[in-house]
Order: sequence, then structure tokens, then C-alpha cells
Amino acid sequence: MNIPFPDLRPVTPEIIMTLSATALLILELIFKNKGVLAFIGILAAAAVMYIMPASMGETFGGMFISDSYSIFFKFIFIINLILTILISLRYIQRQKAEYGEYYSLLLFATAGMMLMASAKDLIILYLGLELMALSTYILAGIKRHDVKSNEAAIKYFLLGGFSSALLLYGISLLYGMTTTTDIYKIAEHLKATGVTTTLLLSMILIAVAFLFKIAAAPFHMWAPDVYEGAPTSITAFMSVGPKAAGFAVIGRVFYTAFQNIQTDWTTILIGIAILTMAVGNILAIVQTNIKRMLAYSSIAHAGYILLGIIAGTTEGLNAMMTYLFIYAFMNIGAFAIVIILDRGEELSDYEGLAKNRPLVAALMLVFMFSLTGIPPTAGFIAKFNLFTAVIKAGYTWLVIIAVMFSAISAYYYLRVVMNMYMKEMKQEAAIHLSPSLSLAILITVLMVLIIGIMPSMVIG
Amino acid sequence: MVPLNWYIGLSAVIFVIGMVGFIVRKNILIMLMSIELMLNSVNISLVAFSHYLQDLRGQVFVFFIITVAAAEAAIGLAILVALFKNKAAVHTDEIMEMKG
Amino acid sequence: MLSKLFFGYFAVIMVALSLLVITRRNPVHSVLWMLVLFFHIAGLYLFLNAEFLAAVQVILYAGAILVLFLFVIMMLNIKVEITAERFIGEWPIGVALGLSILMLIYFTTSKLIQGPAGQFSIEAIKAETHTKALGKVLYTEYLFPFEIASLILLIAIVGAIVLAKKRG
Amino acid sequence: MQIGYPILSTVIFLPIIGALLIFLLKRASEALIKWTALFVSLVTFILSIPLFSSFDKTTAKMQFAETYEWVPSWGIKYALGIDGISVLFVLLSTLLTVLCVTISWKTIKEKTKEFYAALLLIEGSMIGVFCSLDLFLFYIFWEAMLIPMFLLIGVWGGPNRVYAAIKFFLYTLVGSVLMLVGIIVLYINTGKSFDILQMMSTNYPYNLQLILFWAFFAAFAVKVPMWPVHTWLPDAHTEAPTAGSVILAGILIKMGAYGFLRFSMPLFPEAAKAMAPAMMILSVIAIIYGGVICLGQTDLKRLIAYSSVSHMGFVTLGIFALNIQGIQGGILQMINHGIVTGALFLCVGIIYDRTHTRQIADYGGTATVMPVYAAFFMVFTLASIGLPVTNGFIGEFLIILGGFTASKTLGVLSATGVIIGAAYMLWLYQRVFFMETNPKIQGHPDMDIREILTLVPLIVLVLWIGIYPNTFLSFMDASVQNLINRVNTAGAFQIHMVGR
Amino acid sequence: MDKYLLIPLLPLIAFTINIVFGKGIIKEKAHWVSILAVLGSFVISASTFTEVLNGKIINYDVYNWIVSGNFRVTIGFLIDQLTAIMLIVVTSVSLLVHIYSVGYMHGDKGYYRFFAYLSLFTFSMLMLVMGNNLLQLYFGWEAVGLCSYFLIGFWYEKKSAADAGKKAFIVNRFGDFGFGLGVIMIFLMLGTVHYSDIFSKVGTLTGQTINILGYNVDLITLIALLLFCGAVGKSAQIPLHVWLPDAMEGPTPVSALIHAATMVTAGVFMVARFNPLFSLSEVAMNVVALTGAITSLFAATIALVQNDIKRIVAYSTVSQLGYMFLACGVGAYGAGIFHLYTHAYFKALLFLGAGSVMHAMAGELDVQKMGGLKKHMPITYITFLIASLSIAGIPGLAGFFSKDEILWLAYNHGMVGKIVWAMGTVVAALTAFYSFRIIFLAFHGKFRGTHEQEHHLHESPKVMTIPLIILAIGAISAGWFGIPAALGGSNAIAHFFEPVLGHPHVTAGHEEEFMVMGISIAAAIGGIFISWIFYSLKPEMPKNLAKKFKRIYITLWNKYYVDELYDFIIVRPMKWLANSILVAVTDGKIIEGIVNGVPQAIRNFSERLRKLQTGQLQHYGLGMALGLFVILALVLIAAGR
Repeated sequence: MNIPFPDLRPVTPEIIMTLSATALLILELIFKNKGVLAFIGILAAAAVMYIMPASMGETFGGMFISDSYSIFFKFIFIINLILTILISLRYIQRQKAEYGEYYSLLLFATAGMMLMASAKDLIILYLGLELMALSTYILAGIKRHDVKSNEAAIKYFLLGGFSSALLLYGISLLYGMTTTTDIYKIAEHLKATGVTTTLLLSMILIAVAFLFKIAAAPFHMWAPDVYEGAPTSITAFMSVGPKAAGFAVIGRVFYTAFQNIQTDWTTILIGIAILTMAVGNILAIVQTNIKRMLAYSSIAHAGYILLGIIAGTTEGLNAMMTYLFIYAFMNIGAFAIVIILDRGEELSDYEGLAKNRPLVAALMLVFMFSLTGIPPTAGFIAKFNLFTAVIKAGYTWLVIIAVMFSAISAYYYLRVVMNMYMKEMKQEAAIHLSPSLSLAILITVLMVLIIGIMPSMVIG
Repeated sequence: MVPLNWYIGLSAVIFVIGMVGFIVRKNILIMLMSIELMLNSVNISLVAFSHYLQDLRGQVFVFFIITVAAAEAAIGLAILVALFKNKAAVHTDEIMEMKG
Repeated sequence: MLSKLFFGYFAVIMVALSLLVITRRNPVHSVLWMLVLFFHIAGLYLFLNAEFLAAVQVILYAGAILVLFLFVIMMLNIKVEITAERFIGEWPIGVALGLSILMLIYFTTSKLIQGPAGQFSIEAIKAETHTKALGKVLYTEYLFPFEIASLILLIAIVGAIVLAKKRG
Repeated sequence: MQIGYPILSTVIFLPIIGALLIFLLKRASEALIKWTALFVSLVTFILSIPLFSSFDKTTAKMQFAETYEWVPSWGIKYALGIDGISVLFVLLSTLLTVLCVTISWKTIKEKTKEFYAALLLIEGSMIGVFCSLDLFLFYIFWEAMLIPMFLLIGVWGGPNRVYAAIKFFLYTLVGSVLMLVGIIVLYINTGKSFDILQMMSTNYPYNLQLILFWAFFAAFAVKVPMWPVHTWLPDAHTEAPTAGSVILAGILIKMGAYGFLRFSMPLFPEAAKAMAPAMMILSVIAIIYGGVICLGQTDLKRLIAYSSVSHMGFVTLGIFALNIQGIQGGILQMINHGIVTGALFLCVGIIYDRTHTRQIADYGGTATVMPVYAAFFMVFTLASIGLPVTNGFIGEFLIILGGFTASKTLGVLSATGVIIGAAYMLWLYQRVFFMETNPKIQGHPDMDIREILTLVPLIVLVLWIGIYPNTFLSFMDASVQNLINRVNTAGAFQIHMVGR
Repeated sequence: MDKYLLIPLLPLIAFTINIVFGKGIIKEKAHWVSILAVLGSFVISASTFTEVLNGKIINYDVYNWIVSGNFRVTIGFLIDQLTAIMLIVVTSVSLLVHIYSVGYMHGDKGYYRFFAYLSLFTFSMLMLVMGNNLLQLYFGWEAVGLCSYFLIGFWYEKKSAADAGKKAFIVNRFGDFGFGLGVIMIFLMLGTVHYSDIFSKVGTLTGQTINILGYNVDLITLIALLLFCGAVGKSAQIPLHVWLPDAMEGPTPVSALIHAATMVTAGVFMVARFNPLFSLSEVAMNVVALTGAITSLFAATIALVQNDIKRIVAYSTVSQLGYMFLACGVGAYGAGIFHLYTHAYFKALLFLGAGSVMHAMAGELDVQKMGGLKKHMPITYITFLIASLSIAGIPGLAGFFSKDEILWLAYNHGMVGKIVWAMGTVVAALTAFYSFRIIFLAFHGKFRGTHEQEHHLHESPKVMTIPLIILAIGAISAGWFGIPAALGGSNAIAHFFEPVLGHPHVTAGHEEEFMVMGISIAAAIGGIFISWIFYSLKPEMPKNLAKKFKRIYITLWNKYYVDELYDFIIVRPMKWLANSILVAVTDGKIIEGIVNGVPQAIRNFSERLRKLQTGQLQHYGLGMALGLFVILALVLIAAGR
């Protein structure tokens, strides 16, 4: 039996990513200055980004596909990676967690996400997911001297393992029904056999696992604890990357493999989306820790983004992707501000910030309003685009619920602004500014404003 | 010949036992083992399917699952050790600092 | 008939072992029961003509993973464990929920429609031996996931080092 | 007449650029910041004058129009233009901003830079709201204005400012997001276009109109504010700094009523017609309710704030009377209310700077201590109660006439608002200015020349509109007639743009 | 610039100059500006009057005031016989009051302000009478009300003054409410608010009805009554009379000018102006007549027992205004205006005389504390006496002719006319009584005040007494233009008014006219006689009577408790509504309850929901399992499989 050597072009980005990650492991021994490693990491990411558009195609016997859908997601992952590295540089030093493996693991995790986005076979999907998940478990616990970090890692790990067990059970049933793990072939087969209860069970099991990754209620409960405990840079990374990856696979698997039970999963997702928006927004209101608040906010945003999937149209998917793209900037931007402050994890740390650090406060203000979805910020464009697609798909009532929740969300985002601008300062807020962090903030704030004012940049 | 359903039933029972173990036990190690139980139940069903469908894919998948399970166990135990160094705790009661 | 009896034995024992695993107070006992369980699973694999997997199960699971567990358990203080509460307060809910889910799974999977039969009939595998057939597929068709799996193992190593190694 | 510059873009973006400029200035150079703000607002005002002088009153078309592609793939255009309904609001905005700058000259001592920047940002976005001919652009301005306004109330406001600011923000946001849904639905039904003019010439099915009417109503009613969604207003007005109150009362709450005129009626004419009685009933409730509740107020600003509820009730009553007197009266009354209530808040600000109390009980006999101030306040009080020769009379009379034409009962009820209005305003005036001089206000200086100059333009307007309202009414004739035709005959609405 | 425009404009200019420069530059010279302006207006008015006398009617528009759709209103002037006489009354009384004020207001710190307000008032009153449309009338109507508000509350430091000003304004608003609706109704029905158009079209409305709360109401009656509402407020008729007595808180010249001679008569003027409309409605006419008669009687009875000299005169004014409405109500518009015209002089004189007394008494108003002023201030006494005789209706004086004309025409006006005639005659007696009560109490007898006051007593300066004398001449002679034919006169004034106001139908002959005249003369003399007995001959008698009819006395003393009634049914319920219901309940509890309650509920819910996030891993797992179970169960149920 002679198998031809597989076409490597479509996987080049992943290859570069993994090679760089591996190389970083070795280079770590050589370079004492970890900034160099970060720089290499960014270079690698940039290289991947440069190569990506050329990597269209299928390979490995159709297990891997590089199409515009996956490429867009990979862009998000790379942006997420670059921004995370930029905000990490000085921060992990401060947190005494500056290991060379840190960057390597970030790259591995990103590679995992990229595999998820490109997976055409459930096996690849599972392995990519585990690659991403295992790396992030470690990253969450990388402040190993910190109990909170340990706690976060343990919780994330155990629940992650639990959810992937559910995923596997679902996949195994799906396999039993179709004798294949190829997503497209599954779709073909299922079209022929029709809907069975087993199929519904397997779909639900798989959905639960993915919903866990995007932190949708009621599978969200890990998120606040993990976001709070993990190093802030990793929280930023997790709140965008795995979420986007989760949406990428939901989009692909549900739209192809489970096409014939679309009504069923749409119904499920509608319920989940409403619950997620409710839980995220309502619970965020009473938080006193900003990371925790942003965790609930990211849960809420997952709820909105789910609407894009529910729409069931190409426009819906596009809107979902645009939303994630914009969300990456505004969310990481917000976390970058949390990082820039010496003490920035509690909401009370922000009291009187506008007086002390007017620029930092102004930037935070922009991110908060963007997350709320107030024009002229990118957050508005994201929401607008999404809601338009969903309404066009006929779910106006769902959008009304969503906008009401987003009005509620203004309350907790405003609390940050209120603390910064309208409360008396308790103590001078020290900031840790580094060129890389400034660059990250600059990029994010510019993107938030530019997309807000000239949306044609992203939706052309 | 044993019907396929029997295997699936067995797999389901073990899966659920693992799940219940995960939910009710406070010991992190046992929880980890419960996850392994669940994975094994999946393996059983995959091998059974593989056998009955006359297709090797299931077994290949099992192979990967075992690999990942190993990696997972390693990482999980490493995290546990890191936690244990800071705080002699293997119970979930003791890692409830973050909540609400 | 014999095969059914055989399966019956395995099934009963495996379920019992699983229950033991999750209910023992002492984690060492759990690990040991699990070891027995894994041997039984390996036996079941043999029964399903998956010799290679049976071997892997014994070597990897029983030999490596469980030993790892034991190592870690040895590091920890077992005495605390003996006195501590085993189950969470809401365990009846958990059990009830488990039973309900089991019922639903049974209800849904009982009407499973099998997929189409593949090319690897028992005879075909026997002709080639199981290990060889699996190896061929693994290194050709499943080369890509195989590589990814290797990365996962790499990460496991890195993770273990990062998290557990003593450093300055 | 030709004007050598894109006038609408200029008056929108000049203040915004000015705000950015102020951001770049050094915090310490307060004088420079103030002068920059004054200069920018004055130049904006001067540049907006051609809107008044070159406006073609004979046509209902959109004038001074500008159109550029903005987001072509979504069909979004950067389209500006004004007609007889909007032109006066632009002028009012540019004027009031200048006055807000001068009145804040000495009062704002903290975060001066941010204050003036916020003020100018508000100005730019307010004008944007009145000029937008693209629904998307409109919504951007509509919402964008919330941010600086929120800060204005919350940072420089009174003791309870945070509560007021958040209440204001959330209240308006809840309304606006529903409008957003409406806008999207409209967008989809128009065939991927946000072009207001195109929408105005489209006839939507009645059921859709009805739903959209209520969606837009949610946003506009909160802004106006109509009863019973008015309770943000007393808090926001009371706690905001003087300039904030002036902007809020003077222009911001007009945007709701403007929205009814610009969107609800021409876009959903049949629904507007069907819903008009309900709107009128709400308006009359607001008139009487707002008036009576003023009798129970002990806080100067709060009283004026509630009087706004009553006055805006007149505005919406006139608008939904759907006849020419009602609508013209409504628009004129919006201008009037902007001038008069703005002026009253300026006046309250002037005395608050001296006494630092807003409690009516802390005043008394002010006329003895500050006679000039008392005289100015009297003029605005009279305008507020709608005495002839002041602008208030013209507006209220036309509205009652229009309202009476539409519904006798409601017309009669609304007229009782005039009695109540006289009662609470004169009672207020008496308690503050007459009787024995309260020791707390003894010895305060009368208005200085800066303060007098701030108020004089408003007095001039009060009398001008009162004596010769035709200057202003004639601006609206064509546009209002066109609007009425649209509502009454759904479909005859034709509107185009005329280049500058 | 034409001269008619100058009539109102001159006072306006004076006002502007005084209010802007008064404080700084003009100060004590403020009266020059105002007096010159009013003098100018008076001169032009006089020349205009002669033009009108020669048959010229002036009617033209100055500019378009409000144009909105078909609603078109101008600022314009209509000067006909009615307006011309009003012009004379307004400018002449105003001029005299201006001059008088120079003395009266001397040294007041608001001197310039006072003259500014007087000028503004003159302007407004002139606009009111000169307007050629309803809206301009309304404008003047409100503007005079405003000036009245300013001037009543001129001494604003006094709470009672500030209260009185506010009360006057608000009570008037109630009347204006109806008036405004009347204006709107006229516009809706006739499409115009210009007098000439209204009068030419008003006939088309006869017989039309309008449905109000299920009743069909005659349209003309409705409009007339709505307009009459305004008159009731402005001219202080029942039930809106309560503001006028309180208005005496203002400086006395103001009372003379505004609350006796000019502004309060605006209502009469308006009803007379709209005689073509009123005459079309029997019901409206009767309402006007009865309102006038009842008010007249009502106010006169109150005046009997009051002690405040200005209040007595004020109630007398209310009473006399009632007389004028009585006249209008029986169709005797000319007589009404005639009475308005004579009343302007003698009532202004009474007020100014009272002011002179106050001047001497250092602000004392209680007639019980006066007495014997005759010898200290002879000119005041004589002029006051003339005015009192005139108002009492002693033949030969102005009041006699106009009052007699009214009573005679009322007598001729059927059943209603007879009733109001009887009431009018009673009022005539009462008027004579209380007028002379002042004379006897204040000017005769012994001085009953303090020593300081007695020491201070003096005649007023010339600048005050000369206007008194001039007015006294008016009070004597103003009626001579209207000597009825029965007494050999030509009744020139009635003929003068005929083109505008028409002339009522007289059925009875001269004999009856003499009888009516005789009865009223007897009533007047009887009133004076009883007054003499009570207050000069047997001073203890009134007190005994008061004790005997205590309940009646107290009721009258308390003005029939009308103020209290209003306080009880309007003022207090409104405040209660505002404070206890709207502020406390609807806004405070219900709306704010929802507005703040929803977020609070969300927060509470959030706090509770937060408890679910225990931090215990098992619970998270449990949550996931539960989620899985619920979804699975629901889907299976929904799928029905």
C-alpha cells in the first residue's frame, strides 16, 4: 500500500506555529532575556499570518481543510496571540512566572485552536481541542506559587476533562451511527438515515462540550473562577481564543454534520443563548472583582454571539465572526488596562482613576463603552451587524431580549466608569507601563475606534 | 454473538458511574479517576462499534484517547502537585477561595 | 450463548468495580480496584478482537497512568483523607441525576441504527493480524492526528515540568 | 444662495475637533482651555448663521445637503441635510453651547479640560442628530451623545450625581436599544438602505408600521420625556451642572420630539395617525401631572425640571394633533422651551454659584439683594407661563389651538395646564424673590457683565419670538405642510435633496 | 409712523427707558419720562376722539403677528366710538394718577420701577382697547394682568402683597382659561379672530349646536359664556371676585388706576365689544345680567361691615362692575359703558382720596381709627364727598345719570330685567350707605387714632390734591353728556355709541322713567340717612345690630367665606394632590418604584443567583449534568420520540 506524501501547503501555518513553539522550548535554554522569546513568538505569529491567505486547500485525506472560514478564525487566534504576548511581557515578570515555556505554550494553544478551526475530521477536532485545552490548563496554573492560580487550573482542568469526556461519548455514538468521523461524510450519511433519538443524544453531548468551551450557561460555571484565578494575561487569552475556537467548531460541526436536525439544535441554542445572556449580565452586576466581572461579561457576550449561530444563515455566521474579531480587541484592551495598573483587580481600585491617571481612565472608558455597545465604538458595530443578521433570519423577538440584556449590561460597565470618574480617589494608582503594553493598548484602542467610525474596514 | 446494544449499555452504565463519581466525590484524585472511567467507557463503546462496523477508525480513535488520557493525567497530577505544595489540599472543599 | 455468559460476567464485574472505584474512602484502594477494572477492560477488548488495544490498555493505562496516580497519592497525606468527608452533601441529587441520565441514554441508544459496515471485517483483520492492520492505518491515514498526539504528549511533559519542577 | 463651505459638516465636526484640541492642551493652562472652548463654540455659532440667512423657506426639500458613501456594503451613507423642522434646532444648539461655555467660566474649577471637551463633544453630536439623513448615522450620534452627557452629569454634578447619571444613561439606553431593533427591521424592509428620504417615500404595511412606531416610541418617549417615563429627568436636571441642565433641557430632550417629527410620522404615517389619540392622552397627562407635581417641589432645579415635563407635554400634544397649528406650535414650543428653560437653568446656576443651595426655602427677598437678576428671572418666568409678548404664549396658544382642533376634550384639559403653570411659577418666584430677605442670600453681588451678556441673547429671543414669531414660523411652513400631507394621505410625500 | 401707533408706543418707550436706565441714570426723575409719554398719548387720543366724533372709524393692520396655516393674526388697531371713549378714559385717568403718584410715591426706593410699571400698564391697556382682533385683546388682557401683578406686589417684601399679586394673577388665569377657549372656538367656527370678520359672520352660527358630554349646547351661547368667563375674572365678578379686595395691597394710585378705572373694566369693554355676539344668545345675556346683579348685591353687602377704607372702596368697585354687567346683560351696552366712564372718575377719585387719607395717617387704613379728618384735610374731604355723592347717585352728579340709565333700561327688559332692576335699586341704597359710612367715620366725629398720627395729620401736597380736584370735576360733570330725554337732555352719549353698541328697546314711557328715577333717588338718600343715623347720630347702634345679627355680621365680615371655600376646594386639594399623591405615591412609589425596583430586583436576584456559584467543583459538575439532563429531556419530550 502506497500512500502519497500529503500536501503540506494547507497546514503550513500550523507547522510554523508548532515548530516555533518547539523552537522556543529549546531557545529558552539559550536566552536569559525572555523578551527575545516573546519577540520570536510574535515573529512566528506574524509569519503565520503572512502565510495564511496562501494556504487554501484540503490535505491529509480530507481531514484538514483550510478555507476562508477557518482562515478568518485563525486571524482572530493570531491577533489574540500577538496581543497576549504584548501584554504579557512585563506582566509575567511581575507575577514571577516568567518561564520560557509560557510563550511556547501560548503558541501551542494557538496551534490547537487553528487545528480546531480547520478540522474536518472529528479526531482532528478532538486532538486540536485537547492541544489547546491542555496548554491553557497549564497556562492558567502557571503562577504555581499562587493558590488562586492553582485553584483556577484545577477547576479548569477537571471540568475541562469532564466536558471532553462528554464530547467523546457523543462522538462515539455518532461514529456508531455512521461508521465515519469525517464531518462532511457524517452529514451525507445522516441525510440518508434521517433523525433518530441517538443522533439527538450525540448532538446534545457534543453541543454541551462546545458550549462548555465558549462558557455558555449552564456550562459556564468554571469561567468566573478560572478567569479570576488565572494570570490576567492568560485570562485575556482565554476569554478570546478558546471562545472563538469553540464558536469555530460549533459553526462547522452544527452547520454541516447536524444539518438535518437544525431545528432541534437551533431550539436548544435559543434557550441556551437566552440563559447565557441572562446569567452573564445579571451575575456581572454584583461582582466586585473586575476580572470576575469581565468573566461574566464574556459569558454574556457568548450569549450574543450564539445568536449568530442561531440565525442559521451565512450572514449570521459572518456576523458572529465579525463580532469575535471585534470582541478580541475590546476585551483584550480592557484586560490590558487591568494589567497596566499595579493594583487593578478590584473594582474599588479604580476609584478616582480619572483624576490620577486620566489617560488610562479614558482608555478604559472607551473599552467599557465598546463592550456595552455604544457608538461610535467597535462594540456597537459588532452588535449592530449581529442583530441585523439575526433579525433578517426572523428572530426579532430574540434580538429584543438581547438588546434588553445589553441595556442591563450597561449598568456594570458603567460602574467601572463611575468608579473612575465620579468617585474620590483613595490612593494614587501606580502603573506599570512598558513599550509592548503601550503598543497593545494602542492597537486595541485604535481598532476599537476605527472600526467604530469606519466599519467598512472589517465588513467589506 | 453478543448484541451491540449490550456493549453500549455497559459503556453507558460505566460512563454514568464515572459521571456520578465526578459529581459526588470530593477527592480530586478520585474525580480524576472518574474522568478516566468515563474515558474508558467511551473506549469500550468505540471498540465495540469498531468491531461491529468492521471499521478500524474506532480503534484508532481509542488509541488517541488513551494517549490524551495519559497526557491529561500527567498534567492534572502536575497541577495537583503544584497545589499541594502551596496548600496541602486534595479536597475540593479546600479550593473554594473563588466563588460568587 | 457462551459469549453472552462471558459478557455477562465482564459486565457485572466491571460495573461493580467501577462502583468500588468511586466509592472507596482510601484513594489507594480506588486505584487498585481501577487496576483490576482495567484488566477486565483489556479482556473485553480481546473479546472484541482488539488485541493491540488490549495490550496498550494494560501497558499504558494499568502500567503507566495508574502508577502515576499511585506516586502522587503516596506524596499526599492519606490520613487526612481517611477522616475527611467523602461525598458532597448533595450526593443523592447527583446519584438521581446520574440514574436519570442513564435512563435517557438507555432510552435513546436502544434504538441505535448502526452505520454501514466497513472494509475491515474480522476475517480481513485476522488475515493481516490486528496490530499490523492498525499500524498501517495509523501511520498512513491517521498520520496527521498521530503527530498532533505527539504534540499533546510534549505538552504534557512541558506542563509537568513547568508546574511541578522545583525552580529558583 | 451659495455658501463656500460644507456648512453642516463644519458645524458638526468643528466642535468635535475643538474637543480633541482641548484634550491636547496642558491641564494647567485653564485660561487657554476656556478661551479655546469659547472661541470654538463662537466660531461654530457664527458659521451656523448662514443656515438662518440662506435658508430657502419656500421648499420642503432638504437643504445644505451633503452625501458621501460611508459603508457601501451595508448601504450606509454619510448624508446630512436640514429642512424647516430641523434648522432651528441646529441654531439653538450652537447658540446655547456658547452660553454654556460662558456660564461655566467660573463655576467649573475641577477637570476643566474634560468639561469643555465633553461640552463640545455633546454639541457636535447633538447637531449631528438634527442633521442626519441616514438612520445609521443618526443612531450613532444619538447614542454617542450619551457618553459625554453621562460624564457631564456624573462628574461635575451635584451631591446625588452618580445616581442621576446612571439613571439617565440606563433609562435612555433602554429606550434607544428598542429603537435600534426598529431601525434594523426598517433597514431590512427598506431593502438594505438607511436612507431616510427613501424610507419616507416608502409605504410600509400597516402592521409593520405599528410595531416600528412603538419601537421608535420607546426611544423618543424616554427622551422627551413623556409620562410615565419621565422620572429620570428631575434627577438628571437637578444634579447636572448648570451647563448640563441647560443642554439637557435646552436641546437634548428636544431630540425625542424631533424624532417623532422626523421619523415616527413620515415613516409610519398610518400608525402615527392611529396612535395619535393615545399620544395626545399621554401628553395631556404629562401636562397636568407635571404641573401639579411642581406644586410639591422644594428644590429649585427640580421644580423647573418637572415644569419641563409639563411643557414637553404641550409639545407632544401639538405634534400629535397632526394639524398645522399644532405641529408648528409644537416645534416653536420646543425652541421656546429650549430658550426659556435653558435660561431658567442658567439663572438658577447663577444664584447657585453664590449661595450653593437649591432649596427654595433657603431663598426669599432675592429681588432686594439682586434686582437685575430678579428682572431677568421674571422675564423667563413669564415666558414659561406663556404670557403674551413672550415666546411661550405663541407656542402654547398654537398648540392648544391645534390640540383643540384635534380633540375638544383634550384641548380643554391641556389648557388647564396654563393655569397650573402660572400657579407654580409665580409661587416659586414669590418664594425666591419676594418677601423678607433671607439672611442666607444677604450680601451676594448682583449679576456681573458676563452673566448679563449670557442671558441677554435669550431675552432678545424670548421677545423676538413673542412679538414677531413669523420669522421662525415661516421657516417651518413648507416642511410642516409637507409632513401633514404625508400623514394624511400616506404616499404623497416627496422629498429630495438640494445641494448647498 | 402714524399717530395711532404712537398712542400705545409712547408709554412703552417710557417703560423701556425707565426700566433700563431708571436705576442708574434717571432715578428720581423717572416720573418725567412717564408723565410726558402719557401726556403725549392723551393728546393724541383726544385728537383721535375728535376724529371719531366726526364719524371717522379707523381700522388697519400694523403687521402680521402669527401666521400658521389658516390661522392668521395681525397686530392692528380698530378705533371706533367705543374705543375712542376708552382711550380718553384710560389716558386721562392714567395721566392724573401719574401726577398724583409723584407725590404719593415720593421717596420710595422703587420709584423708577413704579413709573415704569405704570407706563407699561398704560401701554397694555391701550393695546387692549385698541386691538382689532381677539388675540390682540387677549394679549392686552394678559399684559394688564401682568402689570397688575407687578403693581399689587410692588412692596414685595410684604408677604401679603406678594400673595395678593399672585392671587390676582392666578385667579385671572381661571377666567382667561375660558376666554382663551372662547377665542379658539371662534377661530374654529368662523376661521378668524378679527372683529370685523367675526361680526359679519357671527350670524351664520345661529341655531348651531355642539355636543358637550352628551348635551347639545347652543354654539353661540357657549362661545359667549366662554368669553364671559374672561370678563368674570378680569372684572372680578362672582365667583372670581376674590382677588380684587386683596389687590388693595398695592400702592393706592394703582388701585385707583387699575382696580377701579381701567383694567377691571376691561371685561365690560369686552362684553360691549362683542355685543353682536352676546345679543344673539338670550341665555348668555341673562347669565351676564344675573351675574352682574348678584355680584353687585353680594359685594355691596360685604362692603357694609368692612373697616379697611380701601377694601370698602374695592368692594364698592366690585359692586359697581356688577352694575355694568347688569347693564350689558339687559342689552344696555351704551349705559354700561357710560357707567364705566363715569365710574372711572368718581371711583378713581375715591381711591385717590383714600390714598390721600392714608398719606396723612401714615398708612393707617382702618376707618374705625380715623375721624374728624375734615378739618385737617379739607380738599380731600370735599373731593371725597363729591365722589361719594356721585356714587350714591345724587341727582346732578355723574353717577346719577349713568346709574339711572342702567336701572331704567333694565326695568324695560322684561322679566329678568325687572328682577335685576330690583336688585340694582337695593344695591343703590346699600352703596349710598357704605359710601357715607366712610365719610362719617373718617371725616366727621372725633379722631380715634394715636397721638402720633394726630400730630402728623396734614393736607396732601398740591401734586396730589390737584388730580383730586380735576377728578372731582369729572365726577360731577362726566354724566352731563348723558342726560336722559326725560330730564330734557339729549342723551348724547347714547347716540354716540349707537353705531357700535346699538340701542335697547324702550317700551315704557316717561312716567315710569320718573318713577324708577324717584325710587333710586329715594334709595340713595335713604342710604345716606341711615348712615348718618348709624355713624353720626347713634354710634353705638351698629354695634348693637352687629350683636343682634351676629351670624349675618360675621358672615359678611368674613366675606361669605369665599376665600376659605376656595382654599378648601382648590388650594388645599391641589397641594395635597401634589405632595401626598404625585410626589409621594405615583412618582415616588409607583414609577420610581418600578424604575429603581427593577434594577434592585435584578440585583437581589443576582445576589441570590450568586449563591449557586459556590466555588465547589462538584456543584459546577452537577450544574453541567443537570443542564445536560434538562436539555436531553426537553428535546426528547419535544421530539415525542
